[in-house]
Amino acid sequence: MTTTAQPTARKPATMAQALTRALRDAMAEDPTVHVMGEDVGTLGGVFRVTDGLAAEFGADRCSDTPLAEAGILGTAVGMAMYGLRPVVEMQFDAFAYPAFEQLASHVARMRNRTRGAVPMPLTIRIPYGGGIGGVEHHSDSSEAYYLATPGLQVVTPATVEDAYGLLRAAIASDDPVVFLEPKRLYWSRADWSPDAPAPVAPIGRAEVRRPGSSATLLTYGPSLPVCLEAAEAARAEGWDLEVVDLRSLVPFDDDTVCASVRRTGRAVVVHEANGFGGPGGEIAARVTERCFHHLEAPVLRVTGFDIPYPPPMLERHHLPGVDRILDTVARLQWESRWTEGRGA
Amino acid sequence: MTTTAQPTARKPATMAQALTRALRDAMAEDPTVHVMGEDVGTLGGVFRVTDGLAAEFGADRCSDTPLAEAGILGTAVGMAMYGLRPVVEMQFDAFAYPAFEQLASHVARMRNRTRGAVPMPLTIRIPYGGGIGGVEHHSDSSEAYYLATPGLQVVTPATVEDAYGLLRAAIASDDPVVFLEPKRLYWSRADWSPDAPAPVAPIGRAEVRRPGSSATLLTYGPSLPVCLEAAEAARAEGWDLEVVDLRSLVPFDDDTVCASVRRTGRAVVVHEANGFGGPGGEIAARVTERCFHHLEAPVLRVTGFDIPYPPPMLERHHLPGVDRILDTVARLQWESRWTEGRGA
Amino acid sequence: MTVLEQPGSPRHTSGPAVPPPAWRPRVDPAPLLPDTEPYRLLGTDAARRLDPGLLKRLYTELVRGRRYNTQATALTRQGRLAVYPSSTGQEACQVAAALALQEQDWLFPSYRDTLAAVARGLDPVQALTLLRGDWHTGYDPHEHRIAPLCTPLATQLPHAVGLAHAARLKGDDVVALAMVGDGGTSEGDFHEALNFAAVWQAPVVFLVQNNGFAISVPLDKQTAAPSLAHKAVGYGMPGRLVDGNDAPAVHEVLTEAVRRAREGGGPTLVEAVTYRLDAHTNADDATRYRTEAEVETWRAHDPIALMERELTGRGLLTDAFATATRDGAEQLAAALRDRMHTDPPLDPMALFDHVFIRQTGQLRDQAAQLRAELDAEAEADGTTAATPAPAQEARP
Amino acid sequence: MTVLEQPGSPRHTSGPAVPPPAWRPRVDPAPLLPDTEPYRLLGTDAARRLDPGLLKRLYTELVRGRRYNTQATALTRQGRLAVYPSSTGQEACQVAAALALQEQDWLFPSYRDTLAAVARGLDPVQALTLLRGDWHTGYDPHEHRIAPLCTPLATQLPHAVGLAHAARLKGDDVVALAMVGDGGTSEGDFHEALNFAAVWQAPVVFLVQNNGFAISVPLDKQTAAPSLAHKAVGYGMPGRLVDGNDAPAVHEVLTEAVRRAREGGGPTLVEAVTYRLDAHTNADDATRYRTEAEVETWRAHDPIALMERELTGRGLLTDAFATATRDGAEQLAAALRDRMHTDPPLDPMALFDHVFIRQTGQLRDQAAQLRAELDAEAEADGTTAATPAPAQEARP
Ligand SMILES: Cc1ncc(C[n+]2csc(CCOP(=O)(O)OP(=O)(O)O)c2C)c(N)n1
Ligand SMILES: Cc1ncc(C[n+]2csc(CCOP(=O)(O)OP(=O)(O)O)c2C)c(N)n1
Ligand SMILES: [Mg+2]
Ligand SMILES: [Mg+2]
Repeated sequence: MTTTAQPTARKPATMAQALTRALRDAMAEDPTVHVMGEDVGTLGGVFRVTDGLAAEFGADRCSDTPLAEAGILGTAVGMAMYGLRPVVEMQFDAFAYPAFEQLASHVARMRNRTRGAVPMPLTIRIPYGGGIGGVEHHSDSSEAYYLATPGLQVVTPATVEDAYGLLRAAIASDDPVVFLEPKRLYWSRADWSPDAPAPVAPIGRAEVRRPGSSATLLTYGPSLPVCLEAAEAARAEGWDLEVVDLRSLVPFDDDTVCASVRRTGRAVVVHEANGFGGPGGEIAARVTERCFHHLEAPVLRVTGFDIPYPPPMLERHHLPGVDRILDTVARLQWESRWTEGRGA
Repeated sequence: MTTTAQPTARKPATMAQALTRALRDAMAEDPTVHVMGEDVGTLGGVFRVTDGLAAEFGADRCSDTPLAEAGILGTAVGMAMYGLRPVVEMQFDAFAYPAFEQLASHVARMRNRTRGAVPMPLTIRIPYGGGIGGVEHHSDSSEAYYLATPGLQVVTPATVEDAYGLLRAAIASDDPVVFLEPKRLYWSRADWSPDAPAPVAPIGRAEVRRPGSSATLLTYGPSLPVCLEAAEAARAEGWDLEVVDLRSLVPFDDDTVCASVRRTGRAVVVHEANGFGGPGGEIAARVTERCFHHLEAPVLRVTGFDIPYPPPMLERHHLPGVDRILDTVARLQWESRWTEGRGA
Repeated sequence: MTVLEQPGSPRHTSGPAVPPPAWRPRVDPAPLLPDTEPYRLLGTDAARRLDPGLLKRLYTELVRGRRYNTQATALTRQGRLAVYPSSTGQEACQVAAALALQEQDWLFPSYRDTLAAVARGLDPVQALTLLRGDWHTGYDPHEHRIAPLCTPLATQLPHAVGLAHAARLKGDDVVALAMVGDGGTSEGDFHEALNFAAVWQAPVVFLVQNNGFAISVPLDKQTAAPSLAHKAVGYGMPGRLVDGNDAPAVHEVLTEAVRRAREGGGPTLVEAVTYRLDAHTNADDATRYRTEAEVETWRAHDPIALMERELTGRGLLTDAFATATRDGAEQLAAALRDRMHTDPPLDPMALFDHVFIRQTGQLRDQAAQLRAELDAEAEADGTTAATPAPAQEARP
Repeated sequence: MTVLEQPGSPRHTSGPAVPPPAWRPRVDPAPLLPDTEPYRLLGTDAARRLDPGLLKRLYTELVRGRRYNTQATALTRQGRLAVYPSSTGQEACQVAAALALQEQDWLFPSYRDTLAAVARGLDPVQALTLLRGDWHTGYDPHEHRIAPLCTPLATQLPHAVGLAHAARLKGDDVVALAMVGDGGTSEGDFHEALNFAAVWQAPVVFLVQNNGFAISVPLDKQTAAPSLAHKAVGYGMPGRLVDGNDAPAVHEVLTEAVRRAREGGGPTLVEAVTYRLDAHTNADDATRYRTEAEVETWRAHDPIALMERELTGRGLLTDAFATATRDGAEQLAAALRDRMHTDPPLDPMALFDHVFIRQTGQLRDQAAQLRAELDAEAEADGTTAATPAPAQEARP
């Protein structure tokens, strides 16, 4: 990749800062963008993602709402009906549940119900996932609920750059986007040039983060760094793992995913969400439907266990880690010694 | 099967009647069983499933609540904490959404949060699915949400006998059960002897409804009759289809399912719920994990499309029907002519 | 001496313990409280001063409304409508809600408020699309500023608040009127919507049609409040109680609330006490939960009868006017009957439009699958012409 | 003449239009309304008549409570607690809630109400399990009849209503007291819980600690109501407003509400006006949203200082009593410190217990997987002894 112009200076930025910048730029460009939620104004959000927005754009553009998630999302629906582009913050994953009816019965369906007359250009930001030592109800990976709701786009960044690009794309989208922010990557850093951010990442495209030839790890959000680490560690075992960052769960990028799996012939899906009924099932099933004859082994899954999210002191045992990923890769029938009936 | 005693007379009963009987028998046997919900008392429920219970057991045992689903489920949680066994009715699938936070954050986790000290012997009855000409929000297949929530058991009867047996088992369970009632089978009939009902069906067991050798249809609830019909029709094409009624989605009966698929070598999952992120993905993935080398073709899915539930006049195009099932069975690589990249 | 010497623990302070400012009520509750008797005009002296034009307008709409209700109910019997939640007995609320609004305002109806939408100008057939079942919302909500008829109870209320709030932020002169039933007031969304409206001082009017029942559940199993209008004070907005069968009274109370909202005075909660004379829907059996005697009491208080008494008393119900009114209502019914007696055009491929603004690849595949099935079906039927038009990409 | 001859349309009826019975308020709203000033005892004549024993008991608990709060906050700095939502400044509410209940009653605390649970008799370390992070609820709720500390706001309120209702159905003498914050009153669950309680006349008391903020959001962005207690009338229950820093006043109001509930009088909503002197939690930076001056105003109204003034005035704050109180509080703190300075025993295999009463096959497989991993880890560390005990089947 060459460019004649001098590249803008890149300096370390956190994912949280990139998200803030995305909100700021979107608000500056488009006066219909309104940020709303609990503590997003004066405080700047409990994760400080909306820091400075109320000061810069006023309390009407970035507003502290009463403490009621259905009310927040429900009023945002009305605001969107009137032509605004609300960006709603749900404070934590499990605290989006009170808004579930508004989400499933209105946000996801309004365009469809009205034959396109009432679009829902809404972005619903939800900090999600574990690994930050949160007490109960603060670490859910709730993406399965959103995947199963037609009419919602579901995206989640895993890099600083994507945090900016995907959030801009989400806000610009004329359809609702559930924007899942991996809490434990908020403070992850990367060199990034906020003044010349990368072109806005299109929703619906996965990205190969590490090319490899032995097997493909399919992952997203908080599990991407873990998978990259696992891929490094796997070299010692003689495996060259490809890592695909799905980024967009809906729409799903079958092309990128299947191209990779057809090439490597083996795949493992990795996510924090519980395994049973989680996104991994859908991903494994569709990859198998499309790539069956290229597969040397069944698509396996490394996921959170099928238990309520554990207390902080035990969460490391629940979360997919490097060892568990490597153990699973080892079960991909490298020597055709697969014993059936011992499923994941 | 032989028995020396004279069998009790069997006469036609509807699934709705079997459910009513199950509630009645449970209430008669156990004074801690309380039925509650919107219109369940005086009216007997909009589907008349609770008909007669208020008259027989009094308004305190079968009570009309205020119109608020979170309140219904939330108060039921408190009642369960005090040792009652509430059986809650949600009037329609989509009207359970307001109770989602209570369900996911409390009902599913209370035992776990309290290390077993506070069990939740709750049954949540939800009429679900389409095919009855209901207007929007009255025909959702919402099971994916419940599957993805650890701590909930999820069952759904497809026969009159199971309606009775599974509901008795659900009420008797010391853990919460989401009991999904296929609306369009409420009026299905079978010969059944209410005075000597079959032994209570254990939760967690699938049932082979039709043995066959060519391929396995994995299905549940409202799609069982459709699959049986498809299996009959398939005979003309030369296929002898096995039909497995899953009955219990959580816990999932891997043994019965895998035994069937290993025998036939081919499987199709059939359900009304939307395909993407629906139960079929989980089922296909776990079957593939466990039976990979027995599979002649990828496990395919016949499901509702990935769209909001259609208006009544168009719903027949959305629902899995016999033709769509047979078309899919035809794609199970009978002559190894499978072309990849053309997934379901 | 004091015992505490930990950091953060206070020493004695002298002087009186003055309650800090946040303790004081910021608003006087008295004017927010509703009267204990529903407000009425018909049959009172004040009614004598009502503009004859308004009375006749209201009456005409009531009669049309009743006729619409009976015709729609008849259509359910003829299989032309899947279901109809009749507002017979509640026409005064329906009509007053529509007439209290100006052109630029928005109406947020529930599933029972088809009539209000029609009285506001919506095409009577489009209003029934949902209940006929050929699509969900049958109209473009922006055309008459009528939100989709809403089925999940009370969920339309926060929408109304958000829309009104957005309009006010934009500086537009728009008021939103949202309708909900007595049962709907028990839902969390009712509470959250009213609270947001009051905190934002959004230009919204909430109209609760208390028709005594939520399907089979009577009001006293729904609430123990003195009245539903008493809920207003808990949000800091005025509550108004009105006889929901007294069309001029409902009209006056709503018009006043709409004016207040328009002038920046914030939201109002109006409870209109009325009665659903028909069953919940044609599918309901009301004899299971109420007596014919109770229904009769309310028939004696029918909104149309009340108006006729007033009009007659003031000599306004001339033969000519009565005939014209009846003929107008009959024409409405006849047109509805005619138009509803043809099958609506159905395009199964439309299922895949409008899920997203642009069809995803996945939906394109599924659309192709359905198209193939339809083609096969048509071929089997020998009706090659049945192939539907290609699914269109939604316009951006 | 009338124009309508359709079926169902009424003819003229004669006689006055009598409002049917359902129109009338069934309860008089007046006694449900709270006073506009918070109820106070300390510093008033009525306080002179208060039982010295009660005053000293309350004082002792307040001092212990403050000390518990400061100690727990210190533990967060030492890394012994993940997080602590302090109730410093709100001890009067915490203590009064605990003392207003009888043995057989139930307390439903929020995450901020650890202190109320401890004042009710819960082991101080068990009370902190959630916040230390070794498990969720650290105690058996049945032991002291204290529901789990609840984090999803307002969701504990319907639980309290259901439990109280169940107890009443069983004929048991049990009252439930549920605690919620000012912010929590905006949630739908607050509304639904209060409504169910009133309709069922359940023996519940709702205590809103209005501490002025929901994290950073001040009360005036949360509600426009005259007071939160004014919400009561909309449910048909009495609302009471009390100075939340006046321990005897809160105690009296709650005791009275508990008595009313116990005697079948139904639920009460109590708003206690107080202030959170500390930040939301140790992780919060309160300077972002409030001034030190505001905090100072409230320090002047500290619940402990108010009590000391009263006790001193009545000559009850003797040196002996003060010393004993301080020592008792210090002992509590020391014990807490000691016990919290050892790492709690952790059993990762416990993750699979208590998901269901009997482990499913699926969970057994997953437990086996984790066990293998732990064994491998232990082997790598050379600590073979680290193998956890086998996962136990939950007792039935
Ligand atoms: C969230 C939700 N729960 C349940 C229902 C089912 N339902 C439809 S109408 C109705 C009764 C509504 O009563 P009310 O609010 O008084 O309005 P009315 O029908 O009397 O106009 C119920 C329970 C629903 N539509 N939405
Ligand atoms: C349903 C839900 N939404 C959001 C949160 C996040 N949250 C935790 S505490 C809090 C503020 C609560 O304020 P208030 O009810 O006044 O209680 P206080 O903290 O002042 O005691 C918020 C927003 C939550 N716990 N639950
Ligand atoms: Mg009603
Ligand atoms: Mg507070």
